Formats: sequence, structure tokens, C-alpha cells
Amino acid sequence: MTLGLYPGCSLKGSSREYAESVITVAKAFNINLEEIKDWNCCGATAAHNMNKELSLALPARILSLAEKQGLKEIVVPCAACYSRLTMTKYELAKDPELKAAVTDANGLEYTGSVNVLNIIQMLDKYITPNLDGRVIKPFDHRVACYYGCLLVRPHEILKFDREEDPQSMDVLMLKAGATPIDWAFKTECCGAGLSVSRTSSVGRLSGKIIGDAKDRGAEAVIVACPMCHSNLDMRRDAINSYLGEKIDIPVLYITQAIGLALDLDRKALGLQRHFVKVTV
Amino acid sequence: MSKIGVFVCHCGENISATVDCAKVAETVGNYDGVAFSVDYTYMCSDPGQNLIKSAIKEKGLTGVVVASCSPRMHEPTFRKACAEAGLNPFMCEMANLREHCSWVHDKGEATTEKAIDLVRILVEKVKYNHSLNDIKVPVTKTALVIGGGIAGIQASLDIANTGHKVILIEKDPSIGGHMSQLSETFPTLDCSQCILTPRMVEVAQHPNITLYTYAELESLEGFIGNFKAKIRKKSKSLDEKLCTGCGLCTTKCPVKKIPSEFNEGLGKRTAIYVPFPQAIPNKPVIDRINCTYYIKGKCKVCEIVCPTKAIRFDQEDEIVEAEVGAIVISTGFTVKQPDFFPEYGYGKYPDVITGLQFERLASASGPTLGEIRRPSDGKVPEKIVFLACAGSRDPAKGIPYCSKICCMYIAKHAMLYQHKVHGGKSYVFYMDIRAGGKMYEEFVRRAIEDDGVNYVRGRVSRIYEKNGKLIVSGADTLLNAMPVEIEADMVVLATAGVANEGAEELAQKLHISYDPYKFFAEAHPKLKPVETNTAGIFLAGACQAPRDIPESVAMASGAAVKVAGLFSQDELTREPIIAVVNRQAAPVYSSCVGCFLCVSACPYQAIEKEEIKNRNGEVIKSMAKVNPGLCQGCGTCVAFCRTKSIDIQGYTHEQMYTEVMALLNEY
Amino acid sequence: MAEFEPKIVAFVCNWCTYAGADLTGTSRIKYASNVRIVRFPCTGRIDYMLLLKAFDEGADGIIVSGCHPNDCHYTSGNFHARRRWIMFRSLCDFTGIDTERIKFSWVSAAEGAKWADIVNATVASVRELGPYSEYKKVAKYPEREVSHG
Amino acid sequence: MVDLIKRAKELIESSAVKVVIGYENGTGNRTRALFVEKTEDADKLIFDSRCIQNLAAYVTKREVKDKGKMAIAATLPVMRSIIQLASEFQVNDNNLLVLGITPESKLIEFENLVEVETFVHQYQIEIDARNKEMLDRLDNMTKAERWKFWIDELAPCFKCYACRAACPMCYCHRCTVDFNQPQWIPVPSHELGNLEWHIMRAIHLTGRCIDCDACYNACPLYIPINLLTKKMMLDAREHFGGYQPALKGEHLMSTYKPDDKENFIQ
Amino acid sequence: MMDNLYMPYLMRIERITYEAPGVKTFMLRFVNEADQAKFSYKAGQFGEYSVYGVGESTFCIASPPTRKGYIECTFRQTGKVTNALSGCEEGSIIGFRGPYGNIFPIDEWKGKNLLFIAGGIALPPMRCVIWNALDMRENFKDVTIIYGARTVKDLVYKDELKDWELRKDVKLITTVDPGGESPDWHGEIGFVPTVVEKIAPSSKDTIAIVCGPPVMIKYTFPVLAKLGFADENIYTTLENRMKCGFGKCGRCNVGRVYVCKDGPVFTLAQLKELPDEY
Amino acid sequence: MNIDKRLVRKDSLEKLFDILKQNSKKIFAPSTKNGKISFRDAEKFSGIVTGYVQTSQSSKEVAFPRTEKIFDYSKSKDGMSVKGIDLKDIPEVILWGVRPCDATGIGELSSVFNWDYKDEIYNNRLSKITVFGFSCNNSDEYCFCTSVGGNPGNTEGSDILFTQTGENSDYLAEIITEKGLAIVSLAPDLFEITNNIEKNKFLAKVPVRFNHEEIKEKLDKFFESKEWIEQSLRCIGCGACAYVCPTCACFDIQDEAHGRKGSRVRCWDSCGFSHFTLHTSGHNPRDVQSQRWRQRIMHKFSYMPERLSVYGCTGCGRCSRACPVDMNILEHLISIQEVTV
Repeated sequence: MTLGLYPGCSLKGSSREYAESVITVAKAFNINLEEIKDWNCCGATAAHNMNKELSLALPARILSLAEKQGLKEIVVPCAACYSRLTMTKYELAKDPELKAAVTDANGLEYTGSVNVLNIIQMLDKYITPNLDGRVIKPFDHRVACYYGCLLVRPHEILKFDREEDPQSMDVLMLKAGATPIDWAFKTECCGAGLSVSRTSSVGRLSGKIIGDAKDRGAEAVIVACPMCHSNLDMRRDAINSYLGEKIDIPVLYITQAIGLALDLDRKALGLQRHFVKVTV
Repeated sequence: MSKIGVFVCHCGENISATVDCAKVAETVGNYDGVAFSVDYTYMCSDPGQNLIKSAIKEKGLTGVVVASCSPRMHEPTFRKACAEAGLNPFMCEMANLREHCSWVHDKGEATTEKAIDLVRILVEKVKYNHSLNDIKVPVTKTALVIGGGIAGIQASLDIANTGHKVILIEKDPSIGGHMSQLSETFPTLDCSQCILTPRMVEVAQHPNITLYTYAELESLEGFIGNFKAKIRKKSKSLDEKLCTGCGLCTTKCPVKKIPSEFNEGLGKRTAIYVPFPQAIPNKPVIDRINCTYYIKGKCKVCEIVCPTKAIRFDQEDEIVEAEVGAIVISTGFTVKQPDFFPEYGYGKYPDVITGLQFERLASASGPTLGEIRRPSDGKVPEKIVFLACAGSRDPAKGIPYCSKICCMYIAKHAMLYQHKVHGGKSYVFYMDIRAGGKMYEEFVRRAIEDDGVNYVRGRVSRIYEKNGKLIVSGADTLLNAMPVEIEADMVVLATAGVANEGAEELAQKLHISYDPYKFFAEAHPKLKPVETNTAGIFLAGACQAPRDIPESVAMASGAAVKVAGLFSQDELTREPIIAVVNRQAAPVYSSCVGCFLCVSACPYQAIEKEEIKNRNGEVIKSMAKVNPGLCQGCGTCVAFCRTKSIDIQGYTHEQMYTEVMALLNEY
Repeated sequence: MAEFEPKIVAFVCNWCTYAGADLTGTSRIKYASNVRIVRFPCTGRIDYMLLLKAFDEGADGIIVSGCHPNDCHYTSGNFHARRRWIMFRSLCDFTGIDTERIKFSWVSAAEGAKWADIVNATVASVRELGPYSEYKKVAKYPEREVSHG
Repeated sequence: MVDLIKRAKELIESSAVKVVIGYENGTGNRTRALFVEKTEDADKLIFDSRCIQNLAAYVTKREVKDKGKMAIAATLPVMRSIIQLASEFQVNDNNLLVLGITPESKLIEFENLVEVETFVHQYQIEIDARNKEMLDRLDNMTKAERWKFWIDELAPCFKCYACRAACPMCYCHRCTVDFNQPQWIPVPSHELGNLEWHIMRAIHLTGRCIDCDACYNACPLYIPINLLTKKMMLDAREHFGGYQPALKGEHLMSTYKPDDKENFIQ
Repeated sequence: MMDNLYMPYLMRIERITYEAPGVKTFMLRFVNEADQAKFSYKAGQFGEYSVYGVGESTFCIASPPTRKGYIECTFRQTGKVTNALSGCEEGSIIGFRGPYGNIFPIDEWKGKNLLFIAGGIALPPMRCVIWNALDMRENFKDVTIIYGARTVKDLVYKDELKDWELRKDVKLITTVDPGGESPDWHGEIGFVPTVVEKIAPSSKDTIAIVCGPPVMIKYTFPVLAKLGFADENIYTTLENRMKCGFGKCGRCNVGRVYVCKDGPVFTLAQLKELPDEY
Repeated sequence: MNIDKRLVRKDSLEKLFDILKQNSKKIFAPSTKNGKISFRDAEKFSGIVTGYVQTSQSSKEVAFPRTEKIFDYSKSKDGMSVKGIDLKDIPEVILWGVRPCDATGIGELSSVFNWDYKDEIYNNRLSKITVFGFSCNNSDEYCFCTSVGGNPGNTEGSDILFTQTGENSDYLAEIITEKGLAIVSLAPDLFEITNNIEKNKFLAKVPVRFNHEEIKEKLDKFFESKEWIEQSLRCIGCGACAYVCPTCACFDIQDEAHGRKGSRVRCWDSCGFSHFTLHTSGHNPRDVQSQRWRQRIMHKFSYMPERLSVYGCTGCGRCSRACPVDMNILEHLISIQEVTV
């Protein structure tokens, strides 16, 4: 079967391993991910602070393109992109005038027919039901599932998982053979928005997350967002300096963790690309 | 044969300044069926009324139209005058010449013309008026009180003390409700049970009160003064007559680890149990879900030890039918339960508890005998945090309203804690302190100023455990939203007060309405706070909205007075402005075809199915029937009925049609 | 020729709009005298046929008014009425009956001034529209000739 | 319809029902209702695309009802009518057995009305292209044009009430027009009386009409009165969401929602 | 426009008498004297009474042709028109068309006994012929009137009943249904057929005139048959729904007859020839 | 008077129409609306439809309107004034295109309105009508005029009867009455002298399907037959048959009031309606549809012949065509003839 794929900028750049692992895992279940042609930036997270219409026009264009391409359902691995696309669908469904304006701006027809899935939803819908017997090397580690701020918020619009103390990733990891730990920072902000402007803040914010994960004995942090990953992985030095100790807990995309449980090729999953060496 | 009298009032100059009253009287006097027509300075004055009365007698008037002020003002006056002169009061109509004409238009022909039109409408209408008699409904002078918390207890006692019978039903094994669980009460800090239990005993001993505990309302039929209630007495597995309440069974019961409802799960109880020592009735019930005998088929220890052989394992639920005239609903409220606050770890961390649980900890009769010890390890918490508005005033959580009692009980909790744990530190996170009430604000100030409770204005975003401490992280909005983190030993959530589970179902059984939060709806938020929209059903206490004890008691007494007022009459008199389904001779019986769309349109469930049977008992026709006790006369059904089989007295098809015709045509 | 004075019939509920119109009077707010009020217990009682009858007999405009949503004395009569009006109005529109001549409003017992405004606005707009001659032609008002075949 | 004939025979033979209502060949190319009370009559049963009369009109007819339990060969519109009638307490499982005929002309027998309801709910009520076009045409007219259109169309109506008689939903013993105290609707046929009768009829069918066009098919003058009920149906859908006849459904016009939307009440 | 068959005479209500709950008698006089002059009718005929703007209703002329200058009608409030009539007052003008229908062949009855049997509101159609007979009393032998109503209150023409009771040449038996009696009731108690059976009037040389609700009629005929009355000697009047009154509108058509033309008076023998559609 | 036969050229028909129009005659002629052909006030000749077997509605409406005023009244305190319709106001009308069955129907209507009391409103209307009959060249399965004594070229009831002599051909005009002659005198040129044209060969062939006298005899003994119940089971009790029928004359009298003024009107009614005979007491002599169906047939084929010596049916077949549930009167009559009592 075929699903649409909107990679977004991160998956083509800093988070190539996310893209690789998503595609690899999908392929293992005979899912063909068809990239939306001529896609553009979703505008996250800056655009909607500047211009509402534009911030909706950008994602709407992506959705229009997907419609044009005949896609019924697309997977959006990046939590920020997912948030923007879903938000756009919600806003445009609510306000026909806005819809007309956006359609006009894009010069593309928009009906809102495309179903948008985040990575967890995609896994839940197409992978988990077929997981039985496929877990060859159970991911037998204590893991801290980290959802970040965008994957489950705002609940009224996304209608995905619980806003506080979400569970969906934990459930998935349990199926992959892991032991999810109960911890307090599942939806705490990693500081992604300040990643460039106030790097020092990132150290503090991400540090708390990594610190708590470590304190509760996590052997890996599992994420579903390229921003989260880059902060927790790439900014490990800043984190370490904030915490005043060296922590080497690796940060894995959920697709990577599942890939490992399926015993897929580590390289195909892009594990070699991480800053913090993946030892699990 | 209509002989209508028209009485045009000048209302001093109020009408006559802009309307030519004499002309109105003269013109109308020429209309068909008008036998007498006159204008006069003040119709509502005694001479004015006498004018009407004598005209009725002398001219043999069959209908009266008084053209004066708004009927909302003087309709009763003139109807009474007509009645005194021997004319059915409903043969009197009023044309509103003052509010709807003279006061709102300038002097001129058009105004007088309008006045004439307004009178003509009613002259024509009154030709179709029928003598109506007030509806008499007998009253069964027994009240049903549902829910035996403080509101139910108060209402029962108040009604019983007026000399009327009361049936009080309580779903739990004992009456007492939430108040029996409380430690001390604000703002006086007197012991809750000490003031409550005497009332409970009074209920049990009152000759006018029949108490059914462990009982629920099964169904309700009927209408004001004449309800028929079915009450399900759940089986207690006990012959209450034989049981002496010695308590031997409860001490011998081998199943001892059941979380006690009374102690909010902080204590344990046995499978055969009395909820608390002062329970009324002080007789045990068997909790069949946890009883070994009911699970495995053997045990019967209680039966063996019972000295009076009162245990009945095969006892079944009993349905009691009762005829009652009025109902007071006092089913109270409940608090939001775990997993509603994942961010606060309620249910995950044993030391995050609800306010009600704290009451049990602070209560001398509680599991810790009144010492504040945390549930996880029994240690005395050195630092304790209270969160107000846990759920309340949070539209995102679906509870936009204020639960009203939390501000006060949190202050009380903090105060109790400070009194019991010397050197302990207590924090209260709050949004606003709402302490409206006699001595309430003073009470809160005392907590802050005398007892040193730290009040932090702000919300807590998250509680998590770290190194055995509960990290409460929030923001202090008075300090420019500075992040605050407190490492606490225990956290108390002032969880939102919400409607009982099943409130909706009960409301449907009772045919009363409820608000979006499932609290029962009062008939008018200001002027009818204890009535429901269903006549004869009243509300008391927190089933209507979160209420504290004094309010609940006041409401209960209010409801009791309403009931007593109702019971002071042998018959209820109601205005006969009600809907009626036409009846005809057999074999037609009625033009009603029995589609019963009116049933769904009626806001009062006043329309029932009536089956007409032949001699063999076979149904030959189903048709609608209006229950005059329930119908309030809105007429929604009338406009809805396709066959025009329902009509509403006082606003009949003929009358309304005629009014429109008369409005636009001269007669 | 005298200016056309429209005939306006108002169907109002007893508890809100009738009382509201009383308040208009008590507050001595003046309004156009073209309107005649017919009192109903509730807007739920108002039969749509009455609206047609009013036009039959030569009304040029109609006001239908009752309690605001949630304020019905009978809890829901006005909600029923609203649904009925929605459908009735759209049927009128479909058959070409001039819905601009039928004003629906919620006027509470406290809105005396609003009542005056509603009446004045209706009178003004119907005056603008002129006599409802299309309907009168069909109703044969005022000649009342009954046609044949 | 071999299946139907066979089943009708069984039902009559076993006395499971007293009468089976179906179609037979009529005059010329017409078809008409057949009431099978004897097995041999069952052979006359037919079904094809000409069978458009809404037989549900008979289930409330006294003479038919008095025969005892009925079975009815029911096309989709008939089934819809029956569900609506059942929701208005005019028929029930004890007096009616539905022999459904699917849009693919397959016989499908239902145990009870609940099954009929489930079946019916698989299909949306759709308005055919010709009528859609008419409605659009009317929508695009000015109000004055619409007024003229309807006055002209309704003028010839001589009030034979074939529309009422053919409509399964018009089962009232006393129709509003027969109500004479007061005489809401003028008895004679003239422009005003005709207009009021058809407006009243459309309102009474709002939320109840299942759009079978029986009224239009019955009209000896081909007056497009079905447009009125169609329009009401479409508007009801627009305002209150789609409706389907339902056994325990809330009736569109006898219920309300606190948030019903309108834009004309001031 | 005298050619207009449907044009009623204008009649002024001279007097209104309250007879029983919902039952009134109007005494009517012609507004135009010329109309009065050419107007004549016979016992048993009926007319169309109308309230302008409401409609027409059919009932018999209740006063005997022997009393000139006015006509009377008695009606019960049941429908639209009778309700409207009931709303009229003395002096009001109503419409009247008639007389229509056939007559009681009172001349043929000369020299015979007359037995009148009436129930409830069916006395009015008979009152005309009773008075007609009494006004030419010498032409008949015994005159017996059996009249019953549901309750004492429902008896109509109470004053006339008193007259008849006092007359030596009339035998009046009044009865009320069981339970309908008042404390001072001294008449019979029982249903009309039962009372007829009890009184057992002789059928010899007797004409029976029966009028009443269908149930009463249904049970009285067999009693009369038992008493030996021939079908030809039993008369009744039918009250079908009518509009025109002269055999055009089609409503009162029963078999070959138009009740408005060939009736309303029929003998039982004639009725037996008719289909049961009245 | 003797029937005078003339030839009218095909093209002359329009000329005749125009001449009549010029003489300010009102012409009611068949025209189409919604696919149904009815008699309407015709302005132009081109609007007239031809080639139809039968119009949907009969022409009786011109003589017996579905709603007609009897009088106006107005009340005042001083009294009542009543004003009957002025019969002089009834316009002269030419009924154009009437089929012979309809033309005979007018005669049958007249017997209803004149059998005892004379209905002068009706008679006045009738006196102002000139009936232009057109013989039938075609018929369909519903036609049965020949079974009730008529035929497709029957002159009875018409003032002039036109018979088209072949497709697209000229017309044979039979001038039957003085009224017909009066028309001819308006345009004598158009009516050419002709030899005897064999009219019958151009007429539609309508087979005789039953013997109406036999039916009448049968009906006398048929009242209690179950056949009525069987036939009428599918009858839904509307008034379509009666309202399209050229001879149905049942009517209602209604008042329409508006304050002090109002009028009384006569309007069509139907014996098929359940309320037709319903008493206010609730008693209904004809309570079920089978009784009403029986009444319709008995009235037309038994009571009318007996009382008025005419049949209440002209065999036009309209009721069957108009019936929404395919109650076919011909078929039912045949089965009555066939059923043994």
C-alpha cells in the first residue's frame, strides 16, 4: 500500500536518520511512502506569529498538492509539521472565508480531504497490528518516552492522546519489548524554539529532561520529533555542562527503536548519524 | 347569545389624554353582541368595579371586556369582580389600552383607532370564551426526600416537623452524606459529626419519617400532589428487625482489606460492614461484590457468629411503592476522581490526595485517628501543598465553574495542618480567594496571618516525584509569573465538585431538567431557586450546584417550606389554562390519530397515551390525553397538532383565529 | 393622497414580549401606532396559519416575538417555535411570500426600548415596501370577490 | 418476481399474514396495487421499474388494516414510509411484515421493523436530477417570480386531495382542511385556498416526508407540489442535519436543539 | 334575484327559548312581509338555516303550519353552524331556505289513533306534527306521546310537556334513562323501547310516529312489530347530512331516494326498501 | 331542427376563430399545461391543442364552475343586505374542441340541475355556452362511449360538431342547433356547401364492451355484493375521478366571511370523500370506501337512470385515466357484468 509522506525540512537536513528510519520501517511492512511533489516549508513555528493567512496558506498548499497527487492519507513524521498541517485543516474547515482566501492565495484547490497522520498514528494504524511475530530482538531497555510539546497539543484540535501524561508512545514501546519508565518530563519543552537564539536556555530546559530520565534509570530516550532529537542529542554538551555531569543516554527516534526490535539494519536506520553514540 | 359589556377606563388621564375613550365606548357599543358599553375614569376603583358588577347583573352580560391597563396588572382584579357578580371569571378579558396604546402613542385619531381595534379583538375573542373552572388536584401529604446528606436530613426533619409524612431514601447504607466524613467545619471549626449525628438520630426516631437506606428510586410517575414512586430497597442480606447492631459479624468477617468508602479509600473495611461507628441505621450490610460467600459460595462466618440469626444470604431487592405528593431531591455531589489530573499524578503518587481524603486524615474518627500522616508511609508531612481549583474554573477541563467550597475548606485544611503539625510548612496555590460569607474572609485571613499558611497565587503545572519528594512546580503570578518549585511531602487537591454519576439518569426518571454540567436545574435562577420546572419537585443542597453546609441547610429548609405550603392544602387549585384533547362520541372518540408527536413536543411530559378498549379489552384506538395536573398551558402541542385535536383553554383555535380576523375586519 | 400606513399584526408571548411591550408603555417610549398586539401564552402556541390569516385579511407586515432562547417561561416553547419559524420562513420564501414582511424577534420583559425599536423598524421597512398588494390580489382583499374557474 | 410470489403463497398458506400487498399489471402500461388474500392470486404479483406507487398508503387504510396482519412488498420509499409510520405509532411488528425489494430488485425479508430501519439507513434520500434542476431554477428566481410561479401552478388545483390520499403520511382521519372551527383552510378551490392548503400540507410533512413523490404522481393535474416538500426536506437537512425516518427517532419538528441556527430573529 | 335557489329568506329571531343544555328554540319571523305572505309549509318539512359567514345547517320546522306568521326551529349545538346560531341573540338576522322535503300524511291519518314516540332531541321534528294534530284534535282518536331523554335536564319543550300532561285528550308518558332522574321526577324511568313495551299501546287503527337516536329507533321498531304495528303504519324521519335541500348536491342520496326530496318522512315499509346508508 | 352539414376547410378554422374573437366571444379551448390538456380561455388559435384523445379535465367547469359565488352579504347594525350574483354578468362562451362524450355530459348535468327544482344559475351559464364539438378520430383503451349509448361522432349536446375528414384534412361541420347556426351566420363564407360526406369512416372505432342496460338490471340486485369491497380495496378515497368527470355534480355550499362582509359559494365535492356524508354526531352512513365506491357506480348506472332517465356516465374514461391508483371504471363495470349474483 501507499501513503503520502511529507518530510518537511528537518527530515531532509539535520534529521535525515529520522527519514531513513521511517522509510525503512515502513518498507519492512510493505508500505510505500510517496513523497508529496514540490512540497514547501510548513512555516512552523514562526509563521503563525506573523501572519495568520500565510501561516495557513503554507500548509494548505502542501495539503492541496497531496490532494492533487491523489493522496488520501499522508504521514508527517515531524511533530511541528504535523501540528501545523492539522491546525490548518481545523481552521479552514471552520471558516469558509479563510478557506477561500487561502485557496486563492495558493491558486490550488483545497478541499481538506487528506487525512494527516503523525508518526505514532501511522505506526498504530499500519504497523502495530502486524507487529506480532516480527519483534526479533526485543528492545529490552528502560526507555523514557519523550513527546515534546507539539505532538499532543492543543488537544481540542489534534484530538490525539492525553495532553498531560500521554501514553501512546509508551504503549508502542512496550510492544517493541521495552520498559517505559514513569517520569515527569514527557511533554516538557526542550527549548526548540530557542535553539538558535538562546542556546544557553536549551541546555537548561533539555538538561532537566535528560536529567530526570537518567535519574529514573532510563537507558534511552525515545522521541518522535526532529527538534526534540536535535536538542537532546546534538546539544548534549550544553546539557552536560548544565547538569555538571556527563550523561551518555542515547536519544532514538521511535522508528529507530522499533527498527532495532525488528532487527533491521542499523545503518539503514541511520543510527550512525547520532552525536550521542547509540549503544543500545 | 353573547351579551358583552365593554368598560373603557380613562385611568385618570393616563389613557384619556391620548385616546378618545368616549369614542371607543361608542364605536364598540355598535358592534355585534355588545350589549353595554361605557367609559369611566377609574375602572379599577371600587365604583368602577361596581359599575361592572351591576352591569353584569342588570344587563345579564355573558362576557366582559375591560379596556384599561395591562392584564398583567389588573386581570385578577377584574376577573374577581366578575366572579363576585356571578359571571365566570374566565369570561372577562382585558384590552391593554394603557401600556400598549395611550402611553406609547401621541394623541390623535390613529391612537383612538388602535384603541378601538384592541377592544374589538377582545370583544370577538370573548364571544368564544367558555366558563372555566379552576382545576382541583388532590394532594397526597407525604413527601419523598431523595438523598440523606445534610440537605436531605434537614428537609426531612423540617417537613416531618410540620406534621407531614416523609419518606427518606439514601443509596448508601447510612445517612449522613459527605458531612459525616468531614473533620471540622469552617468557619467555626466545630466538629462536623458532633453537630450532624444528633440530627441523624432524630431522623431515625422521628415518627413521621420512614427511612430507607441502601435504597434508590426505581421509577416515578404522576404529577404534583399525586406522584407514584417505586423505590428499590437493595438487599442488605440482613433481617433488620432481628439485627441488634452488636457488630460481632463485622469483627469476625475474614475479608478485611476492602478500601473504605467512608474513609475515601484511606482505611479498610470488612465485607459485612457498617460504614462508620455513628451510622444510622447502625446495622451492617453485606457488600456482595467482595463477600467470600457470594464469590466462592462458602464462608458464612457472619451467619455463624450472629447471635440473633439475622443474616439472610438469599435476600432479594425489594420494590416498595409509595404515593407521595412532593419530592425533594438532595442527592448531593461528588468530587472529580483520579486520572482527571495526570499532570498532578493523582492516582500515581499515593501522597497526592483529594480534599475529602484530607478530611478523613484530619478527622478523629479517621484512619489515622486525626493525625496528619501521609498515606504512602505514614510519616507526618513536613511540607504540604494545597492546590485550589483542581479542575474548577478550567474550561479546558470542561469545568468552567467555581466549585465554591474549596477556598474555604483549603483554608481550613491548612489551618488544621498547622494546628496539628507544629513546625510544618503549608502552601496554598490559588487563583483567587473566594471567601464570601459570614466570617469567611476573616477565617482565611486567620489561616494566612495567624497560622502562617503560605498562599501562592498561581497555578501548578505539574507535580512529579523526585527523590521521595513531590515536586510541585508552578508559577507565582504575583511575582511576575516566577517559576516556583516546592518539594512537598504531601499534596492535597481541592478537586472540583461535580454532579453525581447517574445524575442524568435520575433527572430523566424525575422528568426534571439539568444544566450542561448535569447539576439539576432550578426553575428560575433567582426567584425559584429550590423549585424545578416540574411542579412538586424541589431541590436542596449540592445536587443543584456546589454548596456549603449552611447553604445546603438553608435550601433544604426552603424546599421544606415549599413542600409544607403545598401540603397545607387538601387540593391544589390551578388555572384552567391547559390543553385538552378533543373527545367525540363513539365510534370516532376523537379526531386524534395517535401519532404522539405532541408527546415529544411537550416540555412537561403532560401528554400521555390513552387506549380506548372495546368490551373484549382490545385496543381500538390510541390517542393522546393531557394530564391536567402536569400541563402548564404553553400550547406548544396545539400549534403542533396536525389534526387540530388539541386545543388550549383560554387561547383556543377559535379565539386566536377570531382575534386575527377581528383585528383586520370591522364587525 | 395620504401616506400609506401599513397594518402590522404582532403575535407575542405573554411572558416576555407582552411584558416587554408593557415596559415600553411604562417607560413612555413612543412608537408607531400601526401595530396591534395579539397575546399568546407562549410563542410555542403560535400557529403559522395565523400568520397567513393575517395576510389574508390585509395585514402588510407581521411581527412575531417571544422570550429569548433559554428564557421561556415554559422552558422550551420558544425553541420549538424557532424551529417551526425556520422551516415556515423558508417555505414562505420558497413560495414567494415576502418574508421581509415578517419580523421575528426575541424581546424580553426588560427590553421595552427594544420593542419600540422593533416596531418602528418594522413599520418603516414595511412602509418602504408598500402595501402587500401581491398577496391581497390573491386573497382578493378587500373586495373579497370569489373567482371561479 | 418469482421469490415474491413464492413467499406470498407461503405466508398466506401458513396464515402468517392475512393479506400481502404488492403490485400487479394494470391498465395499459400501468401497474397497480394488488391485495393477495388467496394463494392463487399471488401469481399476479409483479415487480418492475413501473411499480412506483407508494403502497405504504394502504397500511393505514382501515379496510386493509381490518383484514389482519399484512405483508407488504416494499421498495425503498415504501420502507422509509413504514419506518416513519411506525415511529408515529401507526404500524408495528404485530400488524405488518415487510418484504423488502432492494434497489437491485432483490427480495429481502425482514424479521422486524428494526431490521428494515437498518436496511433503509444504508441509503441516503437523494433528489433526482430533474427535480434538482427545478429547485435550482426556483432558487434562482426572484421572490416575485417564485410567487407568480406558484400562484400559476396552484391555480388549477381543484382540491381533489389525491395528493393527500396517495401520501402514506397523510393518514389523519380528520385533516386540517376538514377542521372547520375555525375554518383554517378555505374549502372551495381558489387561489388563496389552494395556496394555503399546499403550504399547510408542506409544513405538516416537514421532517416526515420521505420524498417518494406519491403526491406528484397522484395529481391529476401534474402540479409539481412535490417541490414544496422536497424543498422543505433540503432545508431541514441544511438547518438540522440530515434526517432519516427512524423508529425511535426524534421527530424533526416536534423537537428542537438549543443551538438551532437561524439568522433572522432579532 | 328570485331565480337563485340558494338565496335564503332573511329571518329575524323573535324569541329564543332555552330548552335543555345546548338546545335552543328560535322563533323566527320573515324580515320581508312579502316573503311571509307567499310562504307555506306542511308538517314534517325542513329548511336550511344559515348564519351569514358561517354556513347552513339543516333541521326541521318545529312549529305547526296551523300557527301562522312565524316558524320555530329547535336545534342542539353540535357543529360549526349550530354553534354560531347559538351565538345569535334575539333580533339577529339569520337566513332560511325552505320548506323542503315531504310531509307527514296527516290527512290520511284522520280517524285513527296516533302514537308518538320520541327520544331526546328528536322531539322537535315531531312537535310540528303533534301540534298540527292537536290543533285539529277532533279528527283523531287517542293521541299518545311517549317521550324520553337521557336525563330530566335533557327533556325539551318542558312547558309544552306540562301542557300536554294537563290535557285530558292527550296521554303523555315521559321517561328518563336510569340514573337520569331528579329527586322530584314522577315520570317513568327506563329506555324508550322498554317503556313502549311496558305501556303496550294498541296497534289497532294506530299510526306510530317514531323519532329518535339510531339506537332508540333500532330497538323500538321490533317492539312495535311485536305489538302488531304494520310497517306501513310506522313513520319516522331521517336526518341525513344535506347541503342544498333540493336533490342536487348528492349528500343525502340513499339508494334511489334523495332524503331531501323523497323524505325526510318515511314509513318503515319504505325504509326497508332502502339500502342501509342513512 | 334538421342537421345542416357543411364543409369547413382546414385553413378556415383559424379564420373562424379570429372572426369569433373579433365578435368579442370568449373562447374556451384545449391548451396544454404541465403536459395536461384542459379548457382555458384561448387568446390565439395557435395555442389550441389538437390530436388529443381526451382533455384531462372535462368541460363541465364552464357550466358548473368548481367554485362559484351564490351571493354576497354585508351586515350592519341596521340589518343585513344580501346581493345575489347577477346572471347578466355571465359571459357568452364558446366551448371549442369538446368531444362528443363531454357534450353529452352537459346534457346529463342539466338533468341533475333541472330534474325537480330548476337551478337557474346553472341554466343561465349553460344558455350562454355554445358547444363546438369535435368528433373523435382516435380513441384509447379507456374510451367506452359506445357502451353507454354514445359514439365518437355523436351530435348530442353539441351546437356544432366538427369531424375531421382524414389526417390533416378538412372538416365536416354539422350545424345542430340555433346557437350553432348563429355562429355560422357570423362567418357564412367559411361554411361551404358539401355533398354527403361519409362521416363514420373517419371516426375512431370504439368497441362496445358492455351493455349498460344489463348493468343497470344487474346493479339492482348487486348492492350487497362483495365485489364492491374487492374493487375498492385499492381506492384511496380522493376526489380525482369526480372532479374530472363530465357528469359528476355533487357540491358543497360554503361561506367565506371577513368581518361584516362575506359570500356564500358553491363548490365541487365528491361522494368519494369520507367526510361527504359524515354527520356531526360522528355517524357516517357511508363509512368505508367500498360503500362510497358503490355509491359512485350505483348513482351513475342505477339511481340516475331510474330517477332522471339518463346515465351518469358518458364513457369518456377520464376517471380511469386520472385515477392515481388505476381504478378502471370500464374494467370494473365489465366485471360487474360478469360476476354472477
